[in-house]
Amino acid sequence: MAHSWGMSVDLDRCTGCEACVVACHAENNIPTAGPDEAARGRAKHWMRVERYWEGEFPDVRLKFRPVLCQQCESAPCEPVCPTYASSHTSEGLNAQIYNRCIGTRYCANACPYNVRFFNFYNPVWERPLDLQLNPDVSIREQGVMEKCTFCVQRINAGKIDAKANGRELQDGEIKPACVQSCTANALVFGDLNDPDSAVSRLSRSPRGSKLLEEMGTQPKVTYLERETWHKSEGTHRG
Amino acid sequence: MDRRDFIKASAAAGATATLAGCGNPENQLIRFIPEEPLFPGIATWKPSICSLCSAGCGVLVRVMEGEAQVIRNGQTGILKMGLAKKLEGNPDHPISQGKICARGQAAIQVTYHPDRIRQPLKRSGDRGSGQFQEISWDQAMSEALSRLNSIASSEDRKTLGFLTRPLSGQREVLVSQFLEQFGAPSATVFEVFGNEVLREANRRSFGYAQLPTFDLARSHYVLSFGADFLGTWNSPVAHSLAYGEMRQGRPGIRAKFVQVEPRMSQTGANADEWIPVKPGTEGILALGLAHVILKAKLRTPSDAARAGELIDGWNSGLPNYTPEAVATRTGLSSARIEKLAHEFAEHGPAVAMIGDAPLAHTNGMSQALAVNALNALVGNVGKAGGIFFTPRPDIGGPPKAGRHLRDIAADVLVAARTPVQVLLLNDTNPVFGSPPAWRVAEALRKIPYIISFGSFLDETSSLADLVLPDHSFLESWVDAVPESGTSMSVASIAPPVMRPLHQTRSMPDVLIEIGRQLQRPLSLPWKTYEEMVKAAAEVLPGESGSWESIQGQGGWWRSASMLQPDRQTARREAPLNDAQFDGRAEDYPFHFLPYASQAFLDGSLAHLPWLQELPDVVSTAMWSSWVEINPRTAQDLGIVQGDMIEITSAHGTLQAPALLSPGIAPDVVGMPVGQGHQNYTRYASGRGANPLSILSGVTEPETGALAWAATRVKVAKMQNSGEQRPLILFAGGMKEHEERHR
Amino acid sequence: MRRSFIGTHKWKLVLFVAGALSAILWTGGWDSLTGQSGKPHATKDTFSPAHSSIAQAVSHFFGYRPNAEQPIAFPHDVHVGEVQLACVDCHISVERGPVASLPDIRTCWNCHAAPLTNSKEIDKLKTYYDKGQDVPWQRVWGWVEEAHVRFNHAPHIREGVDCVTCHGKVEQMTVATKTMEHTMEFCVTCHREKKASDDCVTCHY
Amino acid sequence: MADRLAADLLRPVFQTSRSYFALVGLLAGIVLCGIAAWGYQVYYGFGVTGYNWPVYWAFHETNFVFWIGISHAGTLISAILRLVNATWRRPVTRCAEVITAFALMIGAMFPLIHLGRPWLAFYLIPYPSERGIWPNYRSPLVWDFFAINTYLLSSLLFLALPMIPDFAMIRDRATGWRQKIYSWLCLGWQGTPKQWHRLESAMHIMALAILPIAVSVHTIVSFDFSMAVVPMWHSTIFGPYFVAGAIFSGIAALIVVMSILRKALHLENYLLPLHFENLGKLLLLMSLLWGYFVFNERLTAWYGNSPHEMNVFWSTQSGEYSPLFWTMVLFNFVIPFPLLAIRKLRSISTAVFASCCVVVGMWLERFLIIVPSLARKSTPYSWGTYSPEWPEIIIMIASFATMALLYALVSKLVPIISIWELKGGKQPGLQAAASVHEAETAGELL
Repeated sequence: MAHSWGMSVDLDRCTGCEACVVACHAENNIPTAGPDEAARGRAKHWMRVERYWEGEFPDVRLKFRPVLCQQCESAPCEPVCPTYASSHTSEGLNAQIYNRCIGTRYCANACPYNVRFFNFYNPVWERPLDLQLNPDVSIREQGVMEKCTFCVQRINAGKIDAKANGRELQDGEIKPACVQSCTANALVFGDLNDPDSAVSRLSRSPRGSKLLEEMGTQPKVTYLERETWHKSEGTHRG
Repeated sequence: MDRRDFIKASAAAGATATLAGCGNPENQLIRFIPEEPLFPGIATWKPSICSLCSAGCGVLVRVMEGEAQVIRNGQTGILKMGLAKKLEGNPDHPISQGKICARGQAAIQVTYHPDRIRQPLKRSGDRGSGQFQEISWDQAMSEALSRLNSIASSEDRKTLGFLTRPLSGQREVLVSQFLEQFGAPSATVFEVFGNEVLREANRRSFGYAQLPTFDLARSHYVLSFGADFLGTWNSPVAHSLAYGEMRQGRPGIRAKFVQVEPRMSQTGANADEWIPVKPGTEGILALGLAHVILKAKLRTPSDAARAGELIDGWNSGLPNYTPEAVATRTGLSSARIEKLAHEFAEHGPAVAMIGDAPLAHTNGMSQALAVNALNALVGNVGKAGGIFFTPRPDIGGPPKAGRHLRDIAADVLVAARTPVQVLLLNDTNPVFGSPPAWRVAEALRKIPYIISFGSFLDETSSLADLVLPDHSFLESWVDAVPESGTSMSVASIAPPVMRPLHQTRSMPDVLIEIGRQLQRPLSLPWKTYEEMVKAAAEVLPGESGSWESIQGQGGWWRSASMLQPDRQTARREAPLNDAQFDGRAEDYPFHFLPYASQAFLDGSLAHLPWLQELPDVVSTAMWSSWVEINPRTAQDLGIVQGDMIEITSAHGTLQAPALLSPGIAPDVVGMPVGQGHQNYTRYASGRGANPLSILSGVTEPETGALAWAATRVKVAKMQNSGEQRPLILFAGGMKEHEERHR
Repeated sequence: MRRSFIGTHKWKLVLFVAGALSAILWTGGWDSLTGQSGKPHATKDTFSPAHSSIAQAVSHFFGYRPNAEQPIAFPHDVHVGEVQLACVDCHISVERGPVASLPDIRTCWNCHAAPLTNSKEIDKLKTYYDKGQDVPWQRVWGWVEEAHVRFNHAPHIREGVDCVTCHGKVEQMTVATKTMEHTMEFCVTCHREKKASDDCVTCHY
Repeated sequence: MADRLAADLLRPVFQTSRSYFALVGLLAGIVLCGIAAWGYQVYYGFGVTGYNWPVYWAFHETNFVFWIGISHAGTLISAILRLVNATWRRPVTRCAEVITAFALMIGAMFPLIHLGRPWLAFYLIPYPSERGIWPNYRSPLVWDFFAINTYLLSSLLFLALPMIPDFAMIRDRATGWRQKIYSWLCLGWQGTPKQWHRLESAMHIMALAILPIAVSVHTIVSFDFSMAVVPMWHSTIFGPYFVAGAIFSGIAALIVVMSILRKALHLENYLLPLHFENLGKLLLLMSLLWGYFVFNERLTAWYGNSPHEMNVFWSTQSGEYSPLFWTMVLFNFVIPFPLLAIRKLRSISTAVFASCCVVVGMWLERFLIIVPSLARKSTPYSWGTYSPEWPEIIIMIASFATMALLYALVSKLVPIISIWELKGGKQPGLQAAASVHEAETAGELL
């Protein structure tokens, strides 16, 4: 049975430590824009931790929300691409095919989550920083759109490995860099077509909701809302 | 074996793949014969230990074959070698349990940093001119030896100084033995955000001079006084793991987490209840809670045992800490104090922790003792869901504390012939990190000869006369004995994961080498640091000959019995006095709160581009420093987001852009430490401002730790905005649902 | 009169256009024009996948890579044909990972330490070895960066795809040469025949 | 009479002043700068422009929509006027149709200019490749590709057909290389009744065919935006809204161009106040229509009060884009309306002034449709802003220069006013036919 890769983000666990952000940079050869370009809105973060303030001092709250490509089942970015550079895979990923991309940036406009990033320049690494580059991920050149891939290189490697050893993929065997690094285990990745997988169970949680669900994009990332503590419920809730 | 097998075997020892494309300049360079067996395209995972902070997280390093430009016997060429590609947590390691923080993820850039010192340097210009010339290791070693031999007489030997970052494991042992045998005073440790106060407080309250470990995963109520334990304090990764479990790990049980601090930290943002109190009154609140608990007879004074006896008026129920009294001093409502106290006592197991700013006041010690007493009162010390102390394997004696940096500097400056003739400097940056009042830079300039082991030229090591660059931790033998973060007894040990990229040598090896080559050689029993670590590992309990397995899994660990606090009675202590602040409130109306930045800690990581471009999770700022200020205060001062403002204390002034943040008290201005380096690689130099540069030299009297939260300042909008330092924010909006526009 | 005006000026105009365009394309003359020194890429001690020249960009656009010129005329026919070595004996990681790997000089030296035959190619090998250097083999196969192909040898071999299928009859070659073009059609046809996935991300990521 | 007419209108074709060369040289220089700026953008990457995350569309796309809009000047107007057989149209039609052709060519350049990798633009063309991949026909950009090409082709035909008799006229007057060229251009036009009949019917068919094409093109351009779920883009009104705006800006452009030609080529006797007044009335109508659409769009958005849309709405009404927005309202409605509505104020100069305002205002309108929506999308964390850098500014200036340049060049090739039409329907043709017949009979006599 085909896989359908999905993720759940437990906002009650997330501490906003941003390990996922740096892990993503390390895994996916995301170049550093530098101060000047960052100031001009060219910093790239496939994974970002959004923060939103609520209320005013002293009754103020701060909410964190890790946002990455939601790998929508009906993705606004896909139909608008004139060259199929942004297309749906048989395993439900929103693939971004760099070599097919001509840089209309239409997909980024259509994406309500603003998780697509454009290569304004050819990326640069000051030697010997380039020795860290991950050979399993290609380097995106100028004029190409890029975004979170759910670490497709790890998915492919995992499948190849499982097949080589003649076994089925285990739940939790494949971990994108962000999930692997998440210090509070807030991120869980897995196969939504497997009803018993951890991610499937979490996605069915009553706390679960999708980002901008009303837009009908059918994201495959589920956000589990942060809970509030009630004295009444004490330490033992039903 | 027949010829085919022979070929297979040997070919395995030398596979390569040409990753270089056409027209690539490397193709012109000569290629060296690889020095290790390699399988291109196939990743191997090797254990190591993250050395960016003292938490000592075990990591796994993804190593793959790659082509590096190296120098071999004076010739530049391309060498195929195993290169570290990514760091991940070591799943077997008791502290990291497969995770590492953002800083740990970026630690790999230390090794590949373009501005790393690639071979020994000798000062060619004046002190601080930053002019050095590259020299060979032989030359460098003879330089160092001649200097050390020149102070060989028994009297002079006392004039060898050793200034270092906090060391752990065998490095600590080696340094102290080296100095002891040389006849020099023991090493001086400098760290901006040190925890000496808490260690000392824990020694008095519980008998252990080490940081506490918190069993958050099993706790039902967590009350934190200022400790940014999820971000930068103590052992963040271990805390985060436990925090996740505390929130959602137990079906039907979700602990409450309350954070007490005047400026909302990353940790505070996660609290169910965030309580801003006046700076320096956290301990008073703690005793206020204790008062309510005792008054309501939820516990008896004796429950707190020794920790309680240390507190003045404890057995008489802390009469001076009635909710009303505490309310006026902390700025909270007495009702809220009552409620908090009852929750804390009734929803056990509950744990209170104190860290960061509350310890960095003049009354830091008594504040820590107060929180310790509160913990003891609810009886969570050494219990599940409470606090306990990590048992440490006995390899290497307890560290001997050296003299205080401030005192050394003072002596150097007054004495005609300085008491420090030669200073060994190991990877610490007091010129950046110490308050101007200590006059450290001035003193260092007066020291005749400074040898630095640093990998980068920073404000301090650029004053050195000789630089003997250290390996990065990925290139050297690493070991650590974590102080906290786990209930197990841990000795992390790991071999190098890759060959050195540059002409560097690991500091311990250099020390051993020097020790052997001195005119009066030291009797250090090892030829290399590897031997020393191995020897230490031998004495670890457990099946002997496990050296391979130790190297394989990255260390030694076994579950040990929790350390119980010793219950012998202690002498009474002075009452909890109010925090003293530098600068009169009339002249300097604001409390100045520097804090360890999530990306750079004390600034030692400001040279890593990934961390520079990491949007601070609260402010979303990249590549910049900022001053957090309450919107109402800003309005009164006519300041809007991004304005350059001037922060002035009695000891100096700095300029930085303003960041309006609802999460900070109106009478407090906060500023992250880390930026403002004059000279620290291309990525950090001349960027932003350094809050430490305007701090007063006030210290916590009993430990001499820097009271970095005890400075008052005034704030003014800059009229002639001279040097504009842009505030680079990643985020646009502040709130998810903007209020209706006019 | 008017016509002569055109006659004398139109070529200047044409030359001006041509000159301006070539200036844009070939030179870094922008830096002087715009005063912005140090353009974002191609500064000396940085790594960037950018092309080193327009010419290279153009050749890559057409998927052209210059044929490899090997420092030593390695005779595959002898080693595979006569000595009966298997490909994997030297290209050791082909069965285990993505890259087939080129052998380094230590592999050669296992046999050639002893002078098996006397040829000047083997002498070249010896000189490299004596200088403590590796042989700078050049890569024959592979795709241009812009193709963004992440090919993995191992699974293909496990599926019983013979080396010859993609690399031609190496045992009849001396120095390995590109005998077929690895176009997308080439790959996709086989994938479809073998019912292998033809998702784009199977190879492009 | 006919001779004076021909002489006046053909003067520009045969006489060229030095100042003309100066003008062409200047314009060509500006165009080159534009090409250079684009080359710079291609060579160093889009980073040299002001584009950023999340505002990935800005100036180039604005110019694209703007020029496609301008292109609705000619064809549509002249087609309508032809069909209703409004006689006053005759001096106007050609310069209108010329605008269409050139505006389209310029507009069609911008989709290429705005690409991150323009050298791969051929992926948009459906051709069988070994990859077995075709363009994505679900993408509005591909619809654009076809729509614009169709429109360009048809309006070029529509422009070229009525030129044939005039080419022939020039052929008859010209000598040397010009004669060769024009005798080729006029496709052997003899002015036989048959040819006249074919030309007329062809023009009639084209006029009918081009109307739906013109409407569809700008509707499809509007789809580039309305198809995407972006606040204030995703609107059903965009189709007609864009078409109306297009005709609006088109007429304005036409008036401006006519006034320039009138002065430059001394056509005071042909482009009469009447024409400006009639076109002015049309402009007034469109101005009202445009105002109506804007009112509709804004009101529904505001009344609907969807939080996502309100963020964009307020950023234009009272936020950082409000100055531009109110300037647009001023230029597109507040100024043109009285100038064109009040009879006392009507004059050539006022009509021209109003038109200039409208051209600027309509450009702003395109910008305000595109940029604020992208800068204020659904997650406030990712809000941004945009300000142009010099490359896109220069490219924009160059696009206007291109228009002027092409116009200057074409005015050398053909009379910018259709002579035979001005002579009034078929008479000249009949005369021609008659003369031919006489010649034949004469031949028999000899």
